[in-house]
Amino acid sequence: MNWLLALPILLPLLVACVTTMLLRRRSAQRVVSLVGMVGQLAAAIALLVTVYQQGIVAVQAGGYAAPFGITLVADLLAAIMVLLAAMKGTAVVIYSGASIDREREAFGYHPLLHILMMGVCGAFLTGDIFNLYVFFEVLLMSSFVLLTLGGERGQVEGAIKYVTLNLLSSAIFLAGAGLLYGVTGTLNMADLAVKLPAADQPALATILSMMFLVAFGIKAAIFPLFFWLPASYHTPPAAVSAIFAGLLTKVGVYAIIRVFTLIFVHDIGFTHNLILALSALTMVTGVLGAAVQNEFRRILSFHIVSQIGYMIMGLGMMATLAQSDSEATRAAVGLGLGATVFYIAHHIVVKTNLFLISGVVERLQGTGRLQALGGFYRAWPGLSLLFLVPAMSLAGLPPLSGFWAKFALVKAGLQMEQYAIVAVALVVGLLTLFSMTKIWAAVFWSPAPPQSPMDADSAEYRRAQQGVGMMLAPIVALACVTIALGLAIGPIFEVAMQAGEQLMTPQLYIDAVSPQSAESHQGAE
Amino acid sequence: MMLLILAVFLVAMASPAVERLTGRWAGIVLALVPLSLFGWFATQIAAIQSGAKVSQSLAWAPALDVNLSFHLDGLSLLFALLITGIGTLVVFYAGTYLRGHAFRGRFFAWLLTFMAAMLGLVLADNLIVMFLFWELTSISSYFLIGTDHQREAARRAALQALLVTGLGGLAMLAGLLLMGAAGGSFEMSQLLLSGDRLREHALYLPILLLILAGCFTKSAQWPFHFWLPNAMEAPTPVSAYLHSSTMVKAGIYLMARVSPVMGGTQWWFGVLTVVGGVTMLAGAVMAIRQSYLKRILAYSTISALGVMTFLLGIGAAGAWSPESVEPEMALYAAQAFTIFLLAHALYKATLFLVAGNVAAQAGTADVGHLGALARAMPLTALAAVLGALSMAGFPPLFGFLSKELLLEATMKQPVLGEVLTAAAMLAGTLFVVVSALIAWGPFFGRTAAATAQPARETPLPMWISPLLLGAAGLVFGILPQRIGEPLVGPIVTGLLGASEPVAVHLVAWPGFNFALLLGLGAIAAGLAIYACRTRVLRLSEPLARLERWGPGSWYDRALAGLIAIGQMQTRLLQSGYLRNYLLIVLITALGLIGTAILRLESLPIAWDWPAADRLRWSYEHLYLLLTACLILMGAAGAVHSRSRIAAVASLGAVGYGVALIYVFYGAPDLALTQILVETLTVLLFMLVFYRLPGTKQRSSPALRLRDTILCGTFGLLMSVLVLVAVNIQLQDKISDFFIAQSVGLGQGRNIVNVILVDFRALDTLGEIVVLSVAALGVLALLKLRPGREVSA
Amino acid sequence: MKSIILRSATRYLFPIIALFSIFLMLRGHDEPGGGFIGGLLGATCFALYALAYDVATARRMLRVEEHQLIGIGLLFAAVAGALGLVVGDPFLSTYWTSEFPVPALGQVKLGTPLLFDSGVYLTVVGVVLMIIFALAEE
Amino acid sequence: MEVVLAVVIGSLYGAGLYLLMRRSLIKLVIGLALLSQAANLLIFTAAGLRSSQAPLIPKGAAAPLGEVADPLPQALILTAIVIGFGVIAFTLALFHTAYMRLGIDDVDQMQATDT
Repeated sequence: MNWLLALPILLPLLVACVTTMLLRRRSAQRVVSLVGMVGQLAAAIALLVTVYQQGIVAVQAGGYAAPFGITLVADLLAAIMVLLAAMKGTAVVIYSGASIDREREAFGYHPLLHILMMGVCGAFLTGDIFNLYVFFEVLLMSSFVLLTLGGERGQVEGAIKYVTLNLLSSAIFLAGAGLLYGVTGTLNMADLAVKLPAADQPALATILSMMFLVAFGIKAAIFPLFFWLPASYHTPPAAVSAIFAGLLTKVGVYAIIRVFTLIFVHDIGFTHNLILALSALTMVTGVLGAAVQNEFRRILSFHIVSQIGYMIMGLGMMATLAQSDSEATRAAVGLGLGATVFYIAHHIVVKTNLFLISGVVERLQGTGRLQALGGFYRAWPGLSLLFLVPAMSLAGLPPLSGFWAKFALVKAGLQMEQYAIVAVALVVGLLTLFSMTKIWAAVFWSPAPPQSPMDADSAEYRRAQQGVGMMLAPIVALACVTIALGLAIGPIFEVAMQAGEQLMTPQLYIDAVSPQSAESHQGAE
Repeated sequence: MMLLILAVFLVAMASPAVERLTGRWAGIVLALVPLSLFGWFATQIAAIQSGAKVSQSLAWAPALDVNLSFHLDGLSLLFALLITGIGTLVVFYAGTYLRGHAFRGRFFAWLLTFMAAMLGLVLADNLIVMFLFWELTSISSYFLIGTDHQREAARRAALQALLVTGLGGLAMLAGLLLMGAAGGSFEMSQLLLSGDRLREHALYLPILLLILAGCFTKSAQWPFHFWLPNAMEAPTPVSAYLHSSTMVKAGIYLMARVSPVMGGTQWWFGVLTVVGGVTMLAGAVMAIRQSYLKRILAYSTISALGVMTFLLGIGAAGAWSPESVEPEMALYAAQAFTIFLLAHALYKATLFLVAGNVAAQAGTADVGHLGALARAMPLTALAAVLGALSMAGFPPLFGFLSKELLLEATMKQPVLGEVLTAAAMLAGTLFVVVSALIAWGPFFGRTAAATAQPARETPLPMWISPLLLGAAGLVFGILPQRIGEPLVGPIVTGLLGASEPVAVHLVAWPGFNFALLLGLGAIAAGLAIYACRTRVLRLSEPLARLERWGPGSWYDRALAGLIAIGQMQTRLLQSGYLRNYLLIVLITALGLIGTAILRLESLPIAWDWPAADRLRWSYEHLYLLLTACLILMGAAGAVHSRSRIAAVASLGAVGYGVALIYVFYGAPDLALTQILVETLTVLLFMLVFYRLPGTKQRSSPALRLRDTILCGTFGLLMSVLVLVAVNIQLQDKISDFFIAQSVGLGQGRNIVNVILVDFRALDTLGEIVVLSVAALGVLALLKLRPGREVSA
Repeated sequence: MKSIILRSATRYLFPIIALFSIFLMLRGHDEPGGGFIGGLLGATCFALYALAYDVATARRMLRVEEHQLIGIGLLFAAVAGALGLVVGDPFLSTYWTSEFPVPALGQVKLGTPLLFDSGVYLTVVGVVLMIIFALAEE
Repeated sequence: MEVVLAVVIGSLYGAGLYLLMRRSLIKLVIGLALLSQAANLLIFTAAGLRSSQAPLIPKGAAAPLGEVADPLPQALILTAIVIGFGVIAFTLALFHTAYMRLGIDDVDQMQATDT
């Protein structure tokens, strides 16, 4: 048990140390990096299987009892996220084998990738609010460096906005954690869930929840706080923006879900309705932004923002518990949260795939601007089909995973009579379809522009072509995962529903973390 | 049934390979698949007629009430036969029509995917599975319309079709979900048994309107019809198959499927009859105004779909005035609907394929330039005549029977009977004009202008398909009883929701009655209008202007509006100014925390500045006050300083002041670290600032004032929060454990270091990782320049 | 900056500061000090060399590449944490040897946190030197 | 005395944010430094200043004599200071490269990646 929870954090650190030593030898670095990532994937699968069988698993780092030492907890949501992170990491490592240039690898591309993985897995598994801050800083710092690795103009400019806004968010997060410790005197999240209501300061608790909402909102890029994302995500190489797209914002979303289902559940009427409103605004602004861009990866960046609106929509719909706490509402909220978990899984796979494909298109055509692209349907039928799978899944076309995710959210929303948000979700789904077909029409269907290197068998085009084989392997794998998620929806959604149930009843989390505080809690009931 | 659909999907995926292998014979090889399906469904006719239940079910996602359940009954059988029958001929026809086309393999792939999806749609019993196939038909129609995607017009038409049907589809998804929840089950078979439960439900009207939105967009009813004429950009086999006989009828199918449970109310009668009627007339009028063959057929298809919706509507007239209804009025409407559906599918597919032949051979599809093709293309001309006669409703053909029943159904209407009959008459007349335009003009009319190249008869597969369909129309017309009746009976029973099978007797020659007279009158009027059609075109000029402001333009305006809003919003929010981003983040933070504070009834702040002996108190804390002043001056210096050195110096002052505070409140480790870190930071600042320019005052005073106010309030907010937190202190802090166990468990006397290295070692581990990444980052930033040769 | 006084001063100051920084690190568990403070101080003495002479000589004094130093430091910390896992205890659990007399210092006991702290020390030295040398070479 | 510290924290936060919104890179990074100082001071004060006795245990004793300052926030702040140092060092290098690469110091002119 101890191994399972420590490995996702320790393994990337060890691989990072080794690859830092091997900075000079490129091929050795790649082998170690790939082996490390595959090991991470195996560990993540083992963790998910154990958590699925035995329920929430908790280990105290250093062997000190629950609220005092740092606890590592894996409930189904965290285990699923770790698995998705590992899967993405493997895909990106294979992809970057062919697409990352020599200089970047000489300056620590692989160690940074693994430290980012350590930060992300640490954030998913930690059960301590300050430790979450530290792991956030780990993944933020490695994302700063990965973003600026290579030092091109666009990267540096995008990085300035990215760094400033994220550091502001860290300062607010630190202040929030400090105040939380000041009021409750504990840092362990499970203990907080017990002590914060005990302090019976609902108004102060709401203020703190707002601070955390702002801090995590900037990291998760929700409505008024997402400006850094479209400004910086399209500047680094495709492999880097692929790993960013699938992970960084999802850690923010995970943090919001964790905090607003475990700690700040006292004033659901206000906080969660606010989240619902923000989710609607995020969806709309994101997709409107995407509809007007005309560069491949900028459209995808704006889509990340819009899709995050869907993810926190499920959480926001918990607000209906404030009005009617009937059995039907609880079942619908459970379905909503299950749908959110499934949506996150679906989106990570699809979004990474789309960014990887944009990388291949850019490598073959030299640019990402839609006007200068075209003719891929004729020249590269395989790539067109590979693009279709994630694009149509993102747009919500059945029977792919995107449809089921939106369908479950809409079904839960209708059961809870949240008609406004359901209407917004459906319309935004259509606008997503519009911008996806915009890419399809411009990149694949429209005829190749005259001067494009596409058909000319120039040496440069042939050189670009030979690396593409290795880049297509992860794309095919991720496309298969999307199709598998879509077709085998039955059992997979069962797991998501179980994760939703665990989020619905925080008591499960608290009992798993500190068994003896469970008795005290029962005693206090 | 499930296996059949799966088989067609697999063949669809394999068809690019099959097409490359079989080359010329691809059309025939691939046509075998729908043919075998047609055969299987034909064997089911007897079973269905005897009322046997054919259904399969497989659990797929129980948590979402979704299971793969399929059910075959009269209505779905007729549709299945249509899909596979016409499908066989279309695939056979397309084999030669598209010979030499670059993407013929992918065309077959999407065509067969569409066929499988359409089959799935009509056979599905679970509402969600039906919606799944519904969306698949939309996406496959997108790819089929965009077959020759090099043309901008084809891409735009494909997108328009996808968005309009997509919007309707999403509305319908919400409607289906509500219906499933209201009706208690997501299986259509159970829903049909729930009787009046849906009709009386509170949400009946929203459910009805949402589902009808889906049906009307798919079946191109009046406000949403504009995508169908544009969809004619697709190659002719697609138009013949999708946009005339199968896909556009999906909406009609769903309305027919749902009518026993949702139909029969005043809303149902009103909406369907009005929309159906308007579509019927508008489509017919616009059809005669067109000059291209395929667009004429497209508008006449819209009009035909209007007729079917109209028939479904008037079937529910009983609800309007229950007392004066004659029992067999609903029966007549259901019969008319079924016969019209079958007849229209046959003759419209024929005429589309004929149009394809004409366009292929004569090089142009403009009716004005075509003439006297009969001699060159006798067989196509024969098929054209058969199709046109059936459309116009001449006696021996099946179309005649459907027009008869249509007129009888409208005459028997208790309410507004005369108006409805007049509308049906007008539509019939315009149908005659259209059939004359298509069959008489191009084939038998005088040669208006020289055609591009000498037309000669199309190869075998291209004339055999329309001929077969035309002949089927003739055979059904002559012997409706033996062939039509086993199919029509089960459907009519289903439509009326009757428990025991309804006897249906169709006769080729219903004898002289008022309906026959009306029919002949319509034919005569139609031929008259055709004769003087140039004058009629001038008369209907104002209508054309109306068309320009019609729904087609609403779609373009909506799209342009969407883009405009998007641009405005992006310019406003994603402005590129970092300070605007920070401003918005700050305002959001203030807004959120502010609203939370307003909900705070009492602000628990203890004001511990003793009023009595302030002087003694301040003496005691003299050092603290001095350090506080030092920090405040440092902060002010950093804000207002002109030179970089002064700014860095004031930053240093703040750092050392904070170190002093740590010293005052018993934190030696902290103070040491703070001093060392502060020294290093100032050193780094000096190294970097050496090269950056001086700080010029850039922003306007008004801007600076606004920023000061906002930041001031945020600072005030933070101070208030600190004071509130200080006053609400729970007693048992976890640090008591660390103080007690530091020597015992941690074996160290410096509690802070024991916590750092032992109790919370994970924090420190993360911390040194951050440090090493920062170092790597600095190295990469300073050493790695694009283009500069790296001395690695 | 290349004044003789500074150069000779650094040559004598270097061993004293280095010794003091290691002393600070070792006593960290019982008295104010610890890995960070020791590391920062350790880095300043090499920085002094970079200031007095030039970065090349400072690197030669260091005798090992900075990024190697960071790698080793991280490895020490990770290994100190992972020891617990090998034995089956949770991650980052600590173990102490019993007290044993050492001629000059009296009773001394070694433990995994000490290894962890030395890992921190090495990493901090490596980090600060990498930053200062990179900026100084600019 | 919490009031005095609260005022200091408030003014540091205000100054930090004000500097963050200025247009020159230098003021931006000084603002970030001030923000991290303010956050550290906030944790220190919010935890309650019970006593000014350093959290050390005298030689041979099992527990500290009398009331001791809260060691946990001190450990947290130590971590936060070191992380802050790493981040500020990186930001400095970033702004240095930005100035070298883009040649402009004014943040308002950096809009290429947005519009």
